[in-house]
Amino acid sequence: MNHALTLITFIPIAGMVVVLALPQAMKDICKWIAAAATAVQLLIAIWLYRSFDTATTAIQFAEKHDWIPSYHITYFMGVDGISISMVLLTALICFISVFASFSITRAEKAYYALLLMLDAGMMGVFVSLDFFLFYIFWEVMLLPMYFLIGIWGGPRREYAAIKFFLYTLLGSVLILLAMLGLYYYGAQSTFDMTVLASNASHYSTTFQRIVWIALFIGFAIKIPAFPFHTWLPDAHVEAPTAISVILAGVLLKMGTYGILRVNFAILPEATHQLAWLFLGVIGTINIVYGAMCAMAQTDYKKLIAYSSISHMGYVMLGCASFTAAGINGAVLQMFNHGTVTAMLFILVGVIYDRAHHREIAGFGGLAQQMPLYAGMTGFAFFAGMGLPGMSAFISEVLVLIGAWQTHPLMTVFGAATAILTAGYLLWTYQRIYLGPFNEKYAGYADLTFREAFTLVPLAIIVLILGVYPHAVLGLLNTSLVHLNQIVLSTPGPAVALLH
Amino acid sequence: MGGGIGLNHFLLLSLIIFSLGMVCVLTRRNAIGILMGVELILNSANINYLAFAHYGGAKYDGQVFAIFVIMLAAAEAVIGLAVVLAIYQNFKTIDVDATETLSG
Amino acid sequence: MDHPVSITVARYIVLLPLIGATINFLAGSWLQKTFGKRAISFVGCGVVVLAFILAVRTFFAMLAMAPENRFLLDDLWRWIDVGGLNLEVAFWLDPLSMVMTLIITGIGGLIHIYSTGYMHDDESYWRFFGWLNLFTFAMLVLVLGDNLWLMFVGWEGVGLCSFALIGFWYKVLANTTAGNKAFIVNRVGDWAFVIALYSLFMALGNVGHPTLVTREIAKYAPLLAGMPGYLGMTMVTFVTLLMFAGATGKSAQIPLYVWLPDAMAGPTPVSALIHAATMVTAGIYMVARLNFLFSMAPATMTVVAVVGGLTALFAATVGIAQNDIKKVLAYSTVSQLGYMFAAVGVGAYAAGVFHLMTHAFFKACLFLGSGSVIHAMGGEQDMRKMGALRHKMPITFITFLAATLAISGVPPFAGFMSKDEIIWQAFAHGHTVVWALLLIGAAITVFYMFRQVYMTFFGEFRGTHEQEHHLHESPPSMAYVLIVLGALSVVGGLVKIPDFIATYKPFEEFLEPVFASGPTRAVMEAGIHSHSLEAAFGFVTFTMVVLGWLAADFMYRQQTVDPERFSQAFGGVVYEWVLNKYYVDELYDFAVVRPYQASCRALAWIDANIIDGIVNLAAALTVLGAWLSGLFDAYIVDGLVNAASLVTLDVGGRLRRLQTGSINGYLYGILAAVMVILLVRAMLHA
Amino acid sequence: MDLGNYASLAHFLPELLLSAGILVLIIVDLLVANKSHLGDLALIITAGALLLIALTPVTANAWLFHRMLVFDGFAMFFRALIALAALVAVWMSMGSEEVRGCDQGEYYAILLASTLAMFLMAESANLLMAYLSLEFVSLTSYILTGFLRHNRRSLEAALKYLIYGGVASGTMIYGMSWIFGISGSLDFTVINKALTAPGALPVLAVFIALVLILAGMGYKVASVPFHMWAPDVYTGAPIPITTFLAIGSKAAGFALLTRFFFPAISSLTASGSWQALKGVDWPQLLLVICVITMTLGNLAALQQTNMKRLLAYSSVAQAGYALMGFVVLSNDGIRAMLFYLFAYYVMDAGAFLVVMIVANNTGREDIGAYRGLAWRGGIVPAVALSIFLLSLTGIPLTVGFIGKFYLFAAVIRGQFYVLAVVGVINSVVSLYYYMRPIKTMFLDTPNGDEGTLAADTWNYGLMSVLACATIALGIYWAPIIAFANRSLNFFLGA
Repeated sequence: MNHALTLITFIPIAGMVVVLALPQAMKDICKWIAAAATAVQLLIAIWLYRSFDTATTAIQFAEKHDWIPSYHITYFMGVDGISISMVLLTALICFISVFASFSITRAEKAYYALLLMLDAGMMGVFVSLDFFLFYIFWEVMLLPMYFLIGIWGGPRREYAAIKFFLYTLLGSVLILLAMLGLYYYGAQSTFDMTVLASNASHYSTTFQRIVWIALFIGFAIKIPAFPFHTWLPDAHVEAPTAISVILAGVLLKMGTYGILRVNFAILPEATHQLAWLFLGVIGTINIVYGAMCAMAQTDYKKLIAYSSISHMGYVMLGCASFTAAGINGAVLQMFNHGTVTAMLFILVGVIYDRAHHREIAGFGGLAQQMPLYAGMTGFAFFAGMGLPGMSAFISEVLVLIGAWQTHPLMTVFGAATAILTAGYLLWTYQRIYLGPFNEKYAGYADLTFREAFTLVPLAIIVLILGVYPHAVLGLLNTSLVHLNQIVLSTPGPAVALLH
Repeated sequence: MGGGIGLNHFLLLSLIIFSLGMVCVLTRRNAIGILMGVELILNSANINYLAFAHYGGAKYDGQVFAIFVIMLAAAEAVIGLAVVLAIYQNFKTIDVDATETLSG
Repeated sequence: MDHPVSITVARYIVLLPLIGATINFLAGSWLQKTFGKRAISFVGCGVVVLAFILAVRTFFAMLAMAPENRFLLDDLWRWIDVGGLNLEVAFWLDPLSMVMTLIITGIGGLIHIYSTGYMHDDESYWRFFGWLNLFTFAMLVLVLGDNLWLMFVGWEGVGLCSFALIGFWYKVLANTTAGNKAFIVNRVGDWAFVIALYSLFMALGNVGHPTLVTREIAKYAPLLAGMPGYLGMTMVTFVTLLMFAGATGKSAQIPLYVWLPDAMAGPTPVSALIHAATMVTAGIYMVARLNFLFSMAPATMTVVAVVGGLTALFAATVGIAQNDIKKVLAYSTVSQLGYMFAAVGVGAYAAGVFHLMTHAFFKACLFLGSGSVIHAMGGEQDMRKMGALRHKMPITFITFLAATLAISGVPPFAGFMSKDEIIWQAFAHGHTVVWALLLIGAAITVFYMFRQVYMTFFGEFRGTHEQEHHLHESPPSMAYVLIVLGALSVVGGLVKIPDFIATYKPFEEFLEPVFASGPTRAVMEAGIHSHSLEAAFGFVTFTMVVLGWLAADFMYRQQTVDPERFSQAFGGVVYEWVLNKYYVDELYDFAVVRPYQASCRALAWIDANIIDGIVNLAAALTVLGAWLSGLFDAYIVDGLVNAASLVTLDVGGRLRRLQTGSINGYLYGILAAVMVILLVRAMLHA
Repeated sequence: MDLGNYASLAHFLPELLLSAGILVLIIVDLLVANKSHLGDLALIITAGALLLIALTPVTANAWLFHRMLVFDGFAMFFRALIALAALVAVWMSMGSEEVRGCDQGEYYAILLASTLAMFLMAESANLLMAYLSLEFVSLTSYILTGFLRHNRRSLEAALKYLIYGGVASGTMIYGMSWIFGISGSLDFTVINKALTAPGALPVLAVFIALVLILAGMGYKVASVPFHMWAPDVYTGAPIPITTFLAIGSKAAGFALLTRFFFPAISSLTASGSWQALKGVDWPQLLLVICVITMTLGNLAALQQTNMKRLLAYSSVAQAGYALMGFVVLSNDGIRAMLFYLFAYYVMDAGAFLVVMIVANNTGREDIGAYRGLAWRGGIVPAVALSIFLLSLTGIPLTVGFIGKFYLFAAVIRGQFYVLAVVGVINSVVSLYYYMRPIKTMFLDTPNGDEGTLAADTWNYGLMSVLACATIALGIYWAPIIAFANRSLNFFLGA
């Protein structure tokens, strides 16, 4: 099965074609087709996971074909420890999000077609090792996102959609220029990331820094890193539930993935010199800033959105630590945040579907009416707080334990945010689920089977990775340690680190 | 060239005519007037060609060019007048600024 | 200690409660509906009792071993293995954790049984037992975890359960607020604690042994001696100080004790189990567990001792003025924890753990007693509405009295054995100040405890008629538990007699191997060893106890002295302060909570209006540019035309147009462009 | 080799076919009563020309008609491109409601004449020929623009176009006269020799001459500041003609511009980059024009509400992008420009076609006519238009992206970093107005007064072809780039 990656990337496209081919009369089954496509994708992902060799840093399941030889553009796919976990996450989240979409009733065909296209785009980004291919997938994904937010979104959907599109396009054009720079001024003209990485030393320091920053901005917008984060709350608030799930669950990870895949691997020297500022400091700002903004939100979903910003900060901080623990923690955090935040957004969607508003102040005592829902939310909230025994705990601890060795001060803030996080999550929980029951919501149904079906698998994963993180760490460790070594082998920053 | 007439005099003349043509084109409100301005410009060019052809060592290129210019000028005028006529038939004016339904 | 005996029993002890919790959470409501609350009680209590039985068997097995071999390890699976951080999910059973396990499962089991009676009328009975089981599990993980991260799992796990059980009656907002407070304040402590772990891990890494496994830390800790840390302290001092800071959160010491009194919002069995007997002692356990580390940091030790002593006295004083029967016990708990910290602080680890155990006995007894009182009073907690209950509920009275005597340190009750030891050790190790604090504290303790006894059980009944009519002795499930605990409060201390009476200290000897590290030995050996002196100080302590009792007796039993006279002293100001717990909560609210919330709101505003504004500004600028380019065409280009065409035409609305229709306009445009180009060119070459 | 008149004819077949076709059209127009099939005839002729071009071997480069025209790869490229443009224009004309009312015979005859003229423009190797062909194109364009004889907008557009063009070409030949005077010849190669020859060059005179010439050629490619006719003419002319002007005329303009500014007055160095005349810094001038063109075009487009006008401004901006390939003075750049012109042909033709379809059905060209198009039976044109607009923006998986990709590649390689940044910023800005119609079609819900769309196989067929091409060439474009590469040879032989 040496076309596994092509398959896993284009299965959704196949699904999309089928969905589009369906006559309008049979539009009810397109959700099932989408489900089937993502299910197959998930199965392949699991197969990849099982047959992935964790001992080597080499590219696995590689596929390479000429595409545009005159310009050294190839169709090059492959995974290593960094991407395999993301492939798994993408497949999982997309599968879940299809079921989270069942409440969509308007223009289903278009919806599921776009959803599958989005799926393919994201998967493609994680498996492609040719920079050009990577860029194509990177951009292709913007379009379905635009429509999914713009057509099925909330009242201010048009604003949110175009904001997302413009913002991310601005980022990606910078990536495009950086890519061309790497192509022309490298040791050899190529888009093959592995080759580019092996020729890293060829670039001059100044060049590296300029390109690094261009790339960073491009990726930072996706993360989203302060101060490029303002598109996220809008996008989340307007997007339909399933799209928020994908957005927070997978899309944000592409930013940090890109930083590891491109900035770290191809420009190690610049990384070594700039990371403390761009990843460390900004990451720390993300952590604290996100948490504090979340505290002040009155919209349930916006609050969760800001918590995402805060949690992604840990990923950046972990990357900046240049320690095995920190960088492993960072990628693990990418995975864990994916699952946890997916739960959170699904849970927000549950109540929004019933109450059609998200004003935290408007709720109260829901636990009496919807105990199961309240319980599940409690679980997700504590997972979000990084409660020991749950997945996020491991990753945050690894990030901080690693970061402490290089950036103690930042770590102090990062660790302190655990308090703030507990603060806003518990307060929110209290205001929505506890206290006297708001009779307005009498008669609301508890979690439906479908909703439970979307949540329970994620919950189980959260628990398993809490007690057996090795399930994912095992994949990452080899590749990440290797990458970290490469970066550390370059001359470090001239600036004194913030000790 | 001593006191006699030389290339530069022709060039100067053509420059003057060119400028006159430009001015005419820019100030006239009337389509015919503007077309006349264009004619001036073309002829200033013609003077150049002839002068260069005469003083430069080149063959008859310049003269040929000039003849073609004259011819094309006529063709252009024809079309121009046709259009002007059509406009006049339609809206009874040839003041170009009056013909302003465009630019939305 | 380097070659622990491998066992498998620990996992069962730990997992049994987890199984109980799982059953209760997943199937609890169904079980309760179909088989009634019995099923829940059966599962809930069964697992803990079973765990206790296993623990006891293990205990005797351990006794059978040679003291130096009493280190058992139950290794389950590799947990984390990244960047030198190799952690197992493994349980470490040594004398110290053995003692804790016995307390947790034993006292815990009793309280579970008690709860079957106390919570009998609650509709979410299953949820209660689910959380109680889960707590037991978490607590066991805390004490048995063989590495500090696993310990931290339990550490926060018990925090979670505490949060959930404090807010168990979540329909009342205040309860949930108390729960949040507990969790968040604990998180503050945890913040310090995790940073301590980070630094410790890094420090050990720097000496070539990156590890957080307790026994390995014990092995390599000496290498850290003299290593510089942060903020001008040595590494060990830094680490231990932060760890203690963590402990102040979990074990309710100054300055983080504020959550514990509020935690009384939870059901009484919870207060007994979590907020008296077990969870709050985690801090002391942690210090004792890491004694080899603390002993290396005299500075930290002093801090621990002083904070302990201060808390002991401070909380006791607050206890005086409380009228809520549980609040008094809460502050007394804080105070008693202070004693324990003082003990470990001065280096008397064994004494600290010993008091931990006895305290578990009598404080559990006291809480459950008060629970039974509240039960009888129909939820009434204000002592001013009680009185003369001793006739109506004799068992409760007797047991409560026994426990009171114990906590007061009346020989030969359990409390005497441990507390007297602590006070003496404080002096013996030269911490005179601490000694003084503890001594006064002891007197006050007696006072507020007897005040409570008298207000509750003596005098005449001050409640309403239906309350009086409703008064009754608690059901057997509760009564028996009280009896057992009462008995323990009486005899529980006999495992260590003060040296000046007899050298009989099996408890201390049992713990000996845990405190075997060089520095610890040194710290423990230090100080005076004079039985006569100890006896003398014992007498001093006892007189203080008697004084405290007399004061209470005069004021609240004989009522020959009116407490008002004291409360009105200094114009009642002092009383006001004490009554309002020195306004510490208000201070925190004013100094921390409000500013934080305000700054959050400010930040959110900035984010929505300024940061996002910048983005929109960029967009706005683009549009402005478009508009300007419009102006260029409309005014510059077209403007000239109009200047020329004023004579002939109305200039009309053409100014507004982006793209004028004027031909001349275009031509002017070209001309202008050409001119500009030529000018630029000229400049370039000038 | 330097062919005489008869020998030249062998390389002149497409043009001959067109000329014959024009005559045939006129004659048939006179003879037959039913004019409805003249369109088919024109289509056949254009297709034939295209076929001939395809069949012509590009092996032998040659001077035709005593060095009046040149036959080389570069000319071939534009012949093909222009023929394709003509094909689309004819096809659209046959499906256009506007054109149906006109005199078919004349219309198609002039359309083909215009095509022929554009061929000559792309091939001219001589200032005289350049002027003649350019004027030829202009004259035919004027007529076509004003072809809707009773439509006021159309006539006004024609008049403006004509006067503007007259002035522009006048200015141009005045400039040419100076070049002629300085170099003493009209022949590009001779001019080249003369100007690059050692010895003092009247720098300022040459520069002024070039600026004046630029006015004439710049107006054909509609680059700022010679763009101002475009919006009105694009709006006024019948849509097929607008399309033809946008893709054909612009292409021809670029052909002439390139041929004059590169082979004629610059010299190719071994490294594949071009060396401009010493001291005559027209590259900087063009750089400025390029930046202003794309920026102004985009900014102006931001405010448009009429689709034709929006596309007109977008075409100005697109010309700016294409100029990026021009100003880097390298074969890379020219190759990128060629590719981009081709890409632009596909996507812009498509966009105008959809505009025409909507106009046919609703009689409206304002953006309001597109509200909720996707939800009122117009899903196919809506999707197609989205594809074309996204391609114009330069979103991947469209040919437009590849075009931009090559342009930016050339710019980066030429180390024009600022230009590159300006370029990408511009494409981000352009996204905003290209997305507006898309937004209107999908995100807005119809009011109900917009009317519905009836599918007609003729237009939908072409639309689908173009849409598919846009995507397909965005995924696999090797043939096109290969073609552009092959076309990258200018015949400079003696």
